[in-house]
Amino acid sequence: MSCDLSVEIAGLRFKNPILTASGTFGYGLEFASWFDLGRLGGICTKGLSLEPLEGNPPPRIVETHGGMLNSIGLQNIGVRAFVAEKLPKLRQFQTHIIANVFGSCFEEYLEVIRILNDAEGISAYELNISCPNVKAGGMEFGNDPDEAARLTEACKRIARRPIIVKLSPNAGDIVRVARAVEEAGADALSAINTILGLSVDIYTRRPRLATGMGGLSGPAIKPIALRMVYQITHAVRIPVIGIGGIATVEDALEFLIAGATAVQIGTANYYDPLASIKIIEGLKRFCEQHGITTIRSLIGSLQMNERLA
Amino acid sequence: MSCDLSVEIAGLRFKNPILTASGTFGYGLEFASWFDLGRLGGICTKGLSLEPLEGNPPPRIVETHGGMLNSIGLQNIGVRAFVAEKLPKLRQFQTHIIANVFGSCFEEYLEVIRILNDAEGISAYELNISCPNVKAGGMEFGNDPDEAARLTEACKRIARRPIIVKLSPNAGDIVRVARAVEEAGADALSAINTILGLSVDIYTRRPRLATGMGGLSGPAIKPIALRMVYQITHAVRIPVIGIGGIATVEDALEFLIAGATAVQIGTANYYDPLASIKIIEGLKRFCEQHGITTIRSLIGSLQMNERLA
Amino acid sequence: MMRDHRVRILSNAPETLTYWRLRVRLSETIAIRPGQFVMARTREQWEPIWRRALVIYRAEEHAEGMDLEFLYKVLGRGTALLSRQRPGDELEMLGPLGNGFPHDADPDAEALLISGGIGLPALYLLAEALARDGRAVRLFHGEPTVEPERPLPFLDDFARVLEPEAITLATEDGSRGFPGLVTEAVEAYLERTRPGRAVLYACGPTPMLRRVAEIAAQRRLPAYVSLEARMACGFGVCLGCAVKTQFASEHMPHYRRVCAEGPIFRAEEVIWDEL
Amino acid sequence: MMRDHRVRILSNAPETLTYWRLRVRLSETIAIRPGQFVMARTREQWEPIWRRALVIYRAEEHAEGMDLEFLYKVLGRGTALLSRQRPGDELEMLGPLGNGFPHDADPDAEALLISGGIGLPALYLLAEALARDGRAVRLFHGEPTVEPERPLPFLDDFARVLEPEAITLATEDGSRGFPGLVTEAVEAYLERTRPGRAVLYACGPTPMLRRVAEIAAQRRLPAYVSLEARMACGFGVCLGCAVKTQFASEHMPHYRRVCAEGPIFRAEEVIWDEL
Ligand SMILES: Cc1cc2nc3c(=O)[nH]c(=O)nc-3n(C[C@H](O)[C@H](O)[C@H](O)COP(=O)(O)OP(=O)(O)OC[C@H]3O[C@@H](n4cnc5c(N)ncnc54)[C@H](O)[C@@H]3O)c2cc1C
Ligand SMILES: Cc1cc2nc3c(=O)[nH]c(=O)nc-3n(C[C@H](O)[C@H](O)[C@H](O)COP(=O)(O)OP(=O)(O)OC[C@H]3O[C@@H](n4cnc5c(N)ncnc54)[C@H](O)[C@@H]3O)c2cc1C
Ligand SMILES: Cc1cc2nc3c(=O)[nH]c(=O)nc-3n(C[C@H](O)[C@H](O)[C@H](O)COP(=O)(O)O)c2cc1C
Ligand SMILES: Cc1cc2nc3c(=O)[nH]c(=O)nc-3n(C[C@H](O)[C@H](O)[C@H](O)COP(=O)(O)O)c2cc1C
Ligand code: FES
Ligand code: FES
Repeated sequence: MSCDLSVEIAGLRFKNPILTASGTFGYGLEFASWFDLGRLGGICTKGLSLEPLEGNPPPRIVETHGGMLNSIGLQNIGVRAFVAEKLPKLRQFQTHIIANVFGSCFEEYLEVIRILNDAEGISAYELNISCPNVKAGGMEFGNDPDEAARLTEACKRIARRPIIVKLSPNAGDIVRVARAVEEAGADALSAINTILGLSVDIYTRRPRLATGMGGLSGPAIKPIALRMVYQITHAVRIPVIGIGGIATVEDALEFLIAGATAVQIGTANYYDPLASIKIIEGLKRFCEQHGITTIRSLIGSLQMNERLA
Repeated sequence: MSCDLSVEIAGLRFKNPILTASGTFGYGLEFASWFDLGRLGGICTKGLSLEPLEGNPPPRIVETHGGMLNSIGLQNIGVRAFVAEKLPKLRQFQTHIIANVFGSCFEEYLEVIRILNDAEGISAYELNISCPNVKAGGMEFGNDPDEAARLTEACKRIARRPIIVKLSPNAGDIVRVARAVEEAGADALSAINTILGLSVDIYTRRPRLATGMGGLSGPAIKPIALRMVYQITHAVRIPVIGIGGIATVEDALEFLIAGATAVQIGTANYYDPLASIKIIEGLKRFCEQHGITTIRSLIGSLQMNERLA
Repeated sequence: MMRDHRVRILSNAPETLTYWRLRVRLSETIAIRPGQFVMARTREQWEPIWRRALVIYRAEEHAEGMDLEFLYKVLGRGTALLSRQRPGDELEMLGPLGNGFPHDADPDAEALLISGGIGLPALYLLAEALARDGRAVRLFHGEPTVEPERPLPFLDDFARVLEPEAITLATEDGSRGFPGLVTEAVEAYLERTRPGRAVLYACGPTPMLRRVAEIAAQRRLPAYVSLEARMACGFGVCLGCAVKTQFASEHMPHYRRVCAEGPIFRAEEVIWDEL
Repeated sequence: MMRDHRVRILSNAPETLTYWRLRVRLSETIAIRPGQFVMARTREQWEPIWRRALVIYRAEEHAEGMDLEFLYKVLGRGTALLSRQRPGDELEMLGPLGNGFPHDADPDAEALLISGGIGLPALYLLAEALARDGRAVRLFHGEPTVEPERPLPFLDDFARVLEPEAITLATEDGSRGFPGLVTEAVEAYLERTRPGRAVLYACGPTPMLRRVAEIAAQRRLPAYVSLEARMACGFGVCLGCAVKTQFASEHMPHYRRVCAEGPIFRAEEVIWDEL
């Protein structure tokens, strides 16, 4: 007996709950020589901005115990080049393409969405709200519930496709931001983006990244991400896509059980380009072994026993 | 040429900047058979409450990639038993004993400090403000700058010894709490305590800890802790003791360079009871190899180059 | 004395489909109580961060120091990593740790040693010590199944210190020896022989230990069980391995540490419903 | 084709005090351009999480597939872990990756191969290919020091494809061969012979590569350098390995990826002050 792995988010049916995370899967096509992209539940593109961005000076990455810090600086070819050069090939595959969108101000987010609105083959938009807001003095959109809500509302108003808001763990209170953007009309949430971190070269006495701090990702952050996803799913009604340190099928199952409707695979793609496919195969095997007929029966099935310390 | 490893915090001279972290070094005496405790810069005791606390039901700990979650529930023998039974032996060693203090309400913190005030052989108090405040409905003291400041002020008023406030990374904005408790009179800060996390048993669909969530510690959290320590040292004038995932001499040096005046070794003590001693020896070696005559010249020597993403 | 011993691997190989035998050399001799354990890790082990608990199965003194043997089952990351270590590689072993079995509990009583699966290694040094003291000793060992053509070599170790007929193998599927649970084999023996005095020593999965505790309580026999718990340190400081017991330790009304006050407890002390 | 090859270790041992040689077997044959690399990890490697880049030193086809050789230096966690793997163990190798050296750049020019330290393995397949094409090839290899009584066995590998007198060893402390930096040996050679046409191919520490770029610019010779960068993926998706160059790739005014557009760049494209 084979298990139904499909899930639904914002009216979209995903053939399985395994998506790839923005910035860790290129524009998708880079992986086309590894496996049929049509096997994935979905692909979140590299973050797209209005104009091409060349990103930060090197060094841009550093390895840490169980993870890595990055400060790529959102390098991307720009939304127009994406639509013109990448999308036509990408939409050949039988999977959902989710365009990850960001800007340095309100209007830029909207402009990117307007351009994407006219393009074929995109299923949803994922707003990366953990970007420095140039107009607000570099403060991240994602840190302030009101800002995040306003942005969501504005995007929602013009978007022809569902809006997934991607939450930052660096927000003072991620649950408040989640509630605020839900109220503002977000169709779904994804969490978490990277956690702000620092690594120091003790010989040069400089940060190991050219920009100083960077975003922590990888297995090291899994327990924190899982906690936040649990908290968020219990605070909102819209579906939540879990992200953070997922490297094995067990990791993915933890997020689904904790309440995520789907998950995204990030850093694991780097050290194992087949990670997402191995996890999909692992899900099938797990369901078969445990007599699970639909993966949806697992979602949010965690029996929490909260006793205070 | 040998290096002067000594540092000063709140008027106390520490022979070296390596302390052991509360809850990871028992009452200190457990390690006396491993090495001469007098070699340590200082020892932070297990958190002490007014009455003995029996702690949380098992399972209380779970391993994660590069770290562990714990929910010990602050089990301790109580401040009176500590003073009567542990302290007399502990104060024989030539090191600073820092009593880690907590309570479930304001008055309890004060009462513990009053009892410690009368005891001999303690150098300072470290306030663990990341405890559920029973009176405030279980909200952690440490999450709210005003609460944290009020607690600090009250303790400071009666304490006969310097007060180190230990900050929680789960606070909305750890830097705001740091500034608030500095203003309230804290003599020093220590950071960070564990980060709230979750781990799920996919077979039972229950949390792997009996209490649900727990605190993440170990090498996995180092980049986050280091970032916070850097941010805090740049926001306050009082000394900051760095904590979080320190396992090697390189880790300790990263914190000192980032601005910490001393560091505490936590989880590493579990898998290597000699970790703190190895780090002290490593510090000496590093200083000799690099012609550093005083460790103080390293503290805060990080040359940050912040460029925005 | 408890120390962090750097030991050299003499051999490390699978002995059956399930069990591996590890033999290491210490450069000194140490005093070991039966049932004590070490916390082991490989050299330069970064991941997993915790050491793993292994009970000392056998120990042999010689001119250069002491050889220790361990039996283990490859379960997860830690034991998988251990299984990839080769002769000549070094391990770090904190120990010996824990309280050990009280082998002089009742000198005139018959000693019934009861193990399930990987519980067995906790009982060899005890069997040896009791046999050396001239005590009547029996071993009951349970496995889910045993392939008929594959022997369990470690049972031969016991056969060298005990009478061969004092060893009972029970298999749940009846593939060898007593057909059924090991605790059923013990009950059958007690039913048949009705020993006036006997002490039960047990190590194995919790349901098995719980049943041993019930059998002991019904027949008013003393029983000692070796418990397991997740352990971060193994030497009493993390308080992670606490279990609820009837008696107090150090101002704690209930909780005791498996690594320090245990791993061996009197069966009637354990609050089984809270394990 | 790029794939995640599961390879079996044939040998893995230190060859000098500094350098290890690893030989592995692939069950198929793959096309390799000189200077291409693999991203390698051990089986069930949890820590460090990234694979490590290793250039393919030598390759040999045979009936069962292909044997690959690597030379490496034990620096940190990743290479230390690699050095603990034994014959029979498996590795996972993503590859071949990167652009490789353009060995047909200028068919009539003399090829000067220049390496510093662990830069050497990037040049063997190039030397072999150029020699096969009947090109004039010289190798200049620099080391800080070489113990007189210890040979560098891997130089013998080059001596089998090049004329022995075409190989110059330079040591900074003058312990063997040319006394001084390898780039000084190259300059001395160019000064002496003034070749009309020559192509420089270099791999080694950045200051050495930079000097090679200067030498090439002064004499208007083409030069190709193999750059290093921290790499999370090695196949172009993390954008972590970016370096600033004069020319653009895919809408990027400046940054190019060492793993994808590189690791080999024309020396004059590299903006050395921003490396
Ligand atoms: C005092 C003591 C002595 C022991 N002696 C031996 C011995 O001699 N030989 C032997 O093979 N094993 C022994 N064990 C058990 C052994 O320590 C565990 O099997 C081992 O830690 C598993 O590590 P792992 O990394 O392979 O598995 P993990 O990846 O850590 O876990 C695999 C599975 O086993 C469970 N598990 C892990 N550790 C324990 C534990 N300590 N108790 C219960 N469940 C656990 C996990 O929850 C998980 O489901 C002993 C345990 C204790 C407490
Ligand atoms: C395309 C390419 C091919 C390579 N081929 C070989 C080879 O054939 N043989 C070989 O020995 N090495 C080679 N290297 C370098 C090798 O990848 C690094 O030495 C290795 O990653 C170090 O890993 P580690 O875990 O031992 O050290 P780490 O613990 O990661 O680092 C040790 C020290 O080396 C520095 N370091 C680590 N990686 C790099 C790097 N990639 N570039 C510069 N500094 C680094 C770190 O900053 C640190 O100071 C190659 C690198 C690249 C980019
Ligand atoms: C190198 C790198 C680049 C990333 N770029 C983006 C991006 O452009 N947009 C975005 O929303 N998230 C980006 N992320 C965040 C990931 O999508 C993901 O949220 C995060 O890495 C946590 O998941 P992980 O631990 O599985 O990697 C990036 C992450 C990494 C490591
Ligand atoms: C099992 C355990 C128990 C702890 N108990 C206390 C405590 O009683 N009081 C306290 O202030 N911190 C306590 N801590 C937090 C540590 O002191 C330290 O702040 C934290 O573990 C981060 O450091 P590390 O990553 O080096 O372990 C405990 C940590 C652990 C792992
Ligand atoms: S394992 Fe740490 S106290 Fe027992
Ligand atoms: S290493 Fe990831 S893009 Fe080059």
